[in-house]
Amino acid sequence: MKRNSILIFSLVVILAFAFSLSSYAQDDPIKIGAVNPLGDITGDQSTKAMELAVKEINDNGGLLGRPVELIVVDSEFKPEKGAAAIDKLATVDEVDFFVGGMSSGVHQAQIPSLKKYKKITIWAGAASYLAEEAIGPDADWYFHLHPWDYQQGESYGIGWSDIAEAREEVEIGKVFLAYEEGGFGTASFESYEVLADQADEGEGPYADILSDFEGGSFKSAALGGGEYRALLRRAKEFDPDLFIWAGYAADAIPLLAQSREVGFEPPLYVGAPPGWPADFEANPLSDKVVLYGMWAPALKEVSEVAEHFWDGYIKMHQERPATYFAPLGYTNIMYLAKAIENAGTLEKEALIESLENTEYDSPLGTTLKIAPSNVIKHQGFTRQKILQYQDGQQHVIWPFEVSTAELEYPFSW
Amino acid sequence: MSFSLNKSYKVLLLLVIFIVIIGFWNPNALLDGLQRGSLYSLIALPLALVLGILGVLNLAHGEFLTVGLYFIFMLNNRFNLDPLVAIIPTVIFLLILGAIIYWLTIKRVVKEGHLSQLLLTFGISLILIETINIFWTSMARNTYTSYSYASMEVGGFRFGTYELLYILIAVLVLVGLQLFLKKTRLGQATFAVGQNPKGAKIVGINVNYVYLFVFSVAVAILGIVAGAMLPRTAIFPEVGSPFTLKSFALAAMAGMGNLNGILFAGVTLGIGEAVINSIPNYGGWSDIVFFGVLIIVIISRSYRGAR
Amino acid sequence: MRKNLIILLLLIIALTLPLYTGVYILHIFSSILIFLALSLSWDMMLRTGQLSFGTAGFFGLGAYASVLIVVKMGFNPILSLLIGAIFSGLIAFILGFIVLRLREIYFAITTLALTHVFSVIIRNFSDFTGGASGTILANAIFEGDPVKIYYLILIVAVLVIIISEVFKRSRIHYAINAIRNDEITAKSSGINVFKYLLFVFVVTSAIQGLVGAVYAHQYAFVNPESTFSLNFLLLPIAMALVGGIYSTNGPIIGALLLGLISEYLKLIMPYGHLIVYGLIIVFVVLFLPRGIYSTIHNKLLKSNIIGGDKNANTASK
Amino acid sequence: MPILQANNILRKFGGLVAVNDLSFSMEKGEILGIIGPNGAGKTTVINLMAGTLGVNKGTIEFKDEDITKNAAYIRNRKGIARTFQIVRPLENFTAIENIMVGALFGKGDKLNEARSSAQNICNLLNIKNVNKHVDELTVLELKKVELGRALAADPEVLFLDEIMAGLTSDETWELIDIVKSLQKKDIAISVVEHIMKVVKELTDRVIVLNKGQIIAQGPYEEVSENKEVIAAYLGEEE
Repeated sequence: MKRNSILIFSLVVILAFAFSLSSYAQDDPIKIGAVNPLGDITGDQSTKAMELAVKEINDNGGLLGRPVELIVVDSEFKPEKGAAAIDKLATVDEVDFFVGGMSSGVHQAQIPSLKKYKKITIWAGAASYLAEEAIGPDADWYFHLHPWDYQQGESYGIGWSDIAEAREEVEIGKVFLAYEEGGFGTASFESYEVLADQADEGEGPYADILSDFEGGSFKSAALGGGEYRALLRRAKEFDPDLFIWAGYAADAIPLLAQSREVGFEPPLYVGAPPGWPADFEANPLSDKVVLYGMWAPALKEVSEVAEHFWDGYIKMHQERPATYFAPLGYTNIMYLAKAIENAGTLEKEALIESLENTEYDSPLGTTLKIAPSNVIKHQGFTRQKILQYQDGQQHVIWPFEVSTAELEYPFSW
Repeated sequence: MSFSLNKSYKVLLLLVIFIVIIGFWNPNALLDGLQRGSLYSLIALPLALVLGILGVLNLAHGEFLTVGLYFIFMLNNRFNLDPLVAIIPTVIFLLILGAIIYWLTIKRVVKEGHLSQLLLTFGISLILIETINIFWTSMARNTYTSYSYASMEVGGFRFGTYELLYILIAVLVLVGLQLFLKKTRLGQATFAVGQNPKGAKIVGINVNYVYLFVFSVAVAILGIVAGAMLPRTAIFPEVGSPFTLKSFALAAMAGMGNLNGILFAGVTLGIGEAVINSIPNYGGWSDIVFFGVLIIVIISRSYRGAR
Repeated sequence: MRKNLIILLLLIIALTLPLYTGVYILHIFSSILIFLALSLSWDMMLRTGQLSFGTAGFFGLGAYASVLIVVKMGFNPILSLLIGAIFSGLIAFILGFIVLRLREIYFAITTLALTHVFSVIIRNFSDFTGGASGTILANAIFEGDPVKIYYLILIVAVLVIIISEVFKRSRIHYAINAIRNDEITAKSSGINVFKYLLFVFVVTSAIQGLVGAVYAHQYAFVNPESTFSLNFLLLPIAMALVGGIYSTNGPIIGALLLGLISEYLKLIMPYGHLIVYGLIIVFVVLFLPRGIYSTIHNKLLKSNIIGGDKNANTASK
Repeated sequence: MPILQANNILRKFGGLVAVNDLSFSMEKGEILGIIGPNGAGKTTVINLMAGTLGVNKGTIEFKDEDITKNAAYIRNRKGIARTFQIVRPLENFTAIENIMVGALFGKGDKLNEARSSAQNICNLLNIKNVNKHVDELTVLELKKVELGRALAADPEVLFLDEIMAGLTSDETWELIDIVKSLQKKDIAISVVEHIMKVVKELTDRVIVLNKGQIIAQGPYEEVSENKEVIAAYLGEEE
């Protein structure tokens, strides 16, 4: 008897839950749905930057006379949660646009859902070429901001070519890539292999500068690894002109420390993790380390938008933007807002056309323009930047238009 | 329960042969492996102690290490205390934390099966990780100490010196634990409880007190590990998590309650990993060595046991 | 009879859910049913006394097998789900001869180690498996139609529930329960311990493979990090333990409860919801050590004096 | 013709020889007593015959078939059942379910058949609380359940390991009567006992073990006079 009542009770709870979420919908504000991993610094700061952008827009009277509302759902870095978040935003909150994004794995799980709704989607993160293939060439509603993995490799080739041309003493020649054995690192390695093959045939961005390429994998400290010495000895034997590692923030210091321990001192020591440790620049080991990224705080000295963003973010959140996902999140919203203003409507076709034509001068120091990439029609940024830690500060070395310092060369302990 | 003397010599002999061969073939791999393996053992020892005496498999083991690392990081960051010096307050802090957590939670599940303990400690680990994440965010953090990157060169063979400390501490902790278990009254009581809790109760040992003590000490040992590790590692909320599994693996490989075996197991696996790591383009397989050796040891022991 | 009525009612609700809920709720329930099936399969193995930590491993194997067979050999996706199940079952069958000699913590750690071995092998055979980046399907199953996917997952979950009940009501129940209690008694009573362990290991692994295959086809991709994630081990275990082990109802209740709570918490508190989730788990262990289902069940039986005796016996089955 | 026969069986534990070159046989309808001082190897003999342990040397024949390599569960299905010195009930089951396990797997009953055969055995053994959980049962009831599970397999050979230990005098007599009634069903029964009164009352023949070897055999009255037996027991037995 009573056992049944428990079952009935649990039924009621389930149904109540189900109904509570599927009811209301207000039409008034323009709704932007964001999916980010809030437990992670990247998703956290990207979200906060989006909030800043929304606040600025609303303080200026909103868009098309309507206020803008940002609705955020945590992806928890779990594919099924990230995908369910899209469904919630689409059907419960009835958002007009999707933004956000971080991990490629989560994004791949979201793609079937995104394709279901075909709402205009402006995605900030996820760099894996597999995500691009999964989206496919027909999704005209899909805009992707972050450079794809292969584009990143390309842009560094261009950057180093420029630098080598400007600075006689800088030699690229032999490159060694240490990459973490997971999806992120492996994708880097694969794209470098392609570029190196092209260079062998005298083609591609590395054609004139790369002579020899080798790589080796390690287990990232973020996943319980953190032992790099064998790999570093191999790198030392190879004696590269440019050493680059693709891992996570947790690898930065131990890698440097162990390099120093094994006496490995390449003329260019480059790191390409998605984020760096807190206060990395304060660590004496960081001096003259080159890094790849989209943004550096120092950009505020050469770009007004960057300065505006920097001040606004600190004022609103009482903390400093620590990863490039913060300005990228801001860009994500502002670019969309600008395109809506230009279009003067939310109508899909018109807005897609407007997005295609809108250029946005972003706090990343680069102007955002849409162009086709390998598979999709609407790719935003294609270039990364080459930065360097100098005396406890991150400086932009390349592109020269926004550079804040000269490359210090060669690297030494 | 533990290796007989006879077997222990055999294992030791095999280990020495293994080490000598590796040493000639690839001295770097040997030293990397020894250092790394000592660290694994050092972290596994307290887990094995709790598993052996309380019978509790602590899934939050790695998170206690994380807490220790953050505590030392804080002392270093705020008060500029050298990580190695900060070990002392950290050990005290963890001792108290361990005691509180034992008193509030673990105490109630010691007599339950493995399953409740797994779920409880899983819950605790979740709470610890998320709390750290809220206070410190997911950003990796680190300290700078000039001594932790030092290296030496002997006859053209260059090696890092700092991690030799791991070997030293591992041996010291192991010897300390053995001496404690054999020579002190409390230690013998602990040993008795580990062997037969009911019997120990009958002869008047306060089992609950022994459990409290062992659990707190096990957590406190992680404070030493944290102090030794911090100069060489970045910290982030999940930094300790992977070590739970590795420690569990070492405890299972050594056999329940066999503390000496943990050092053997840790060093063997550490060297095995280092060897694979040093073969170009096969580094990705080093996990296979760890788990493969583990599986082979467990299964071959089960065959031997069946005879 | 009342019980049958309730089951019927639940089934009707489950079957008609797409009529009155949106895509999001369907998605949440699809995820819950995925974890429910995993949780139940883990519990079925546990009923033999063997604590398996290999759930995520067989889940991942099934996912990979079914995705690769579609991508490389153009198999029908629905059929490939079965391939996922069969492949996981087959691997479990082969490994069973080795690992089922082990008991308790040794079995647990070995199955966990196997999970890692599977994922390392898959990561390193990149030519065939796509390596660390993984492999994508051109399309999600049923073109991503959430209603069809929900029904597919519902069928899988109901199938698993039926298998679990068959286990409870047949001689298998007597065999595995005896094995869990006392293997020597079981052997001396004519039970082929190894055969039953192997049988249950293969069946539960095949279920996990099937569930993994469905999951992979729902989201149209596999990669070692996501597909062999320990979430597919720890969450099902937590669900079974919270609900109550050694039963069909326990894991079902646990999965529904934890699944809904975690999703609801996330919506009401974006930051720190996992702390509350952890607190709930700790609370359940400390105050409802037998899991929610058994605790409430037993309390009710004690207050319900008439016929309590008989029910108590069936309850513990 | 003996129904069960052990030929020169040997079993070592590490360096210790528990059963040494032992041969004996059992006949249909016979009750054989196995006695000896503590550590003589009595329980080991049962374990070897029932297949719970394997022999290091020697062979075991059941109805002229070599079963030395057969696992315990196969031997049980063929017709060799046993009880344990310290009862090993299946704790998650009720009394009748414990007995059903024997019928299901030892005899190969279907589920409903097993329930009725288990009920019959409960009647035979006079077990009243068939639906109680084993943790609610008395010592005597537990012993009966243990015996019932063995009987449910419909055995031709039955080993009873100190089944009377820990019972009151009345209870002992109740069990003795039950065992005697089993003898009439042509089951070959072997009892390991410490209580000599029981051995005397129950057995047709005894073998006396010491240090894993037979030092005497024959009817109880005869053996109890044997000097070697008395020497082995000296200071051991009442």
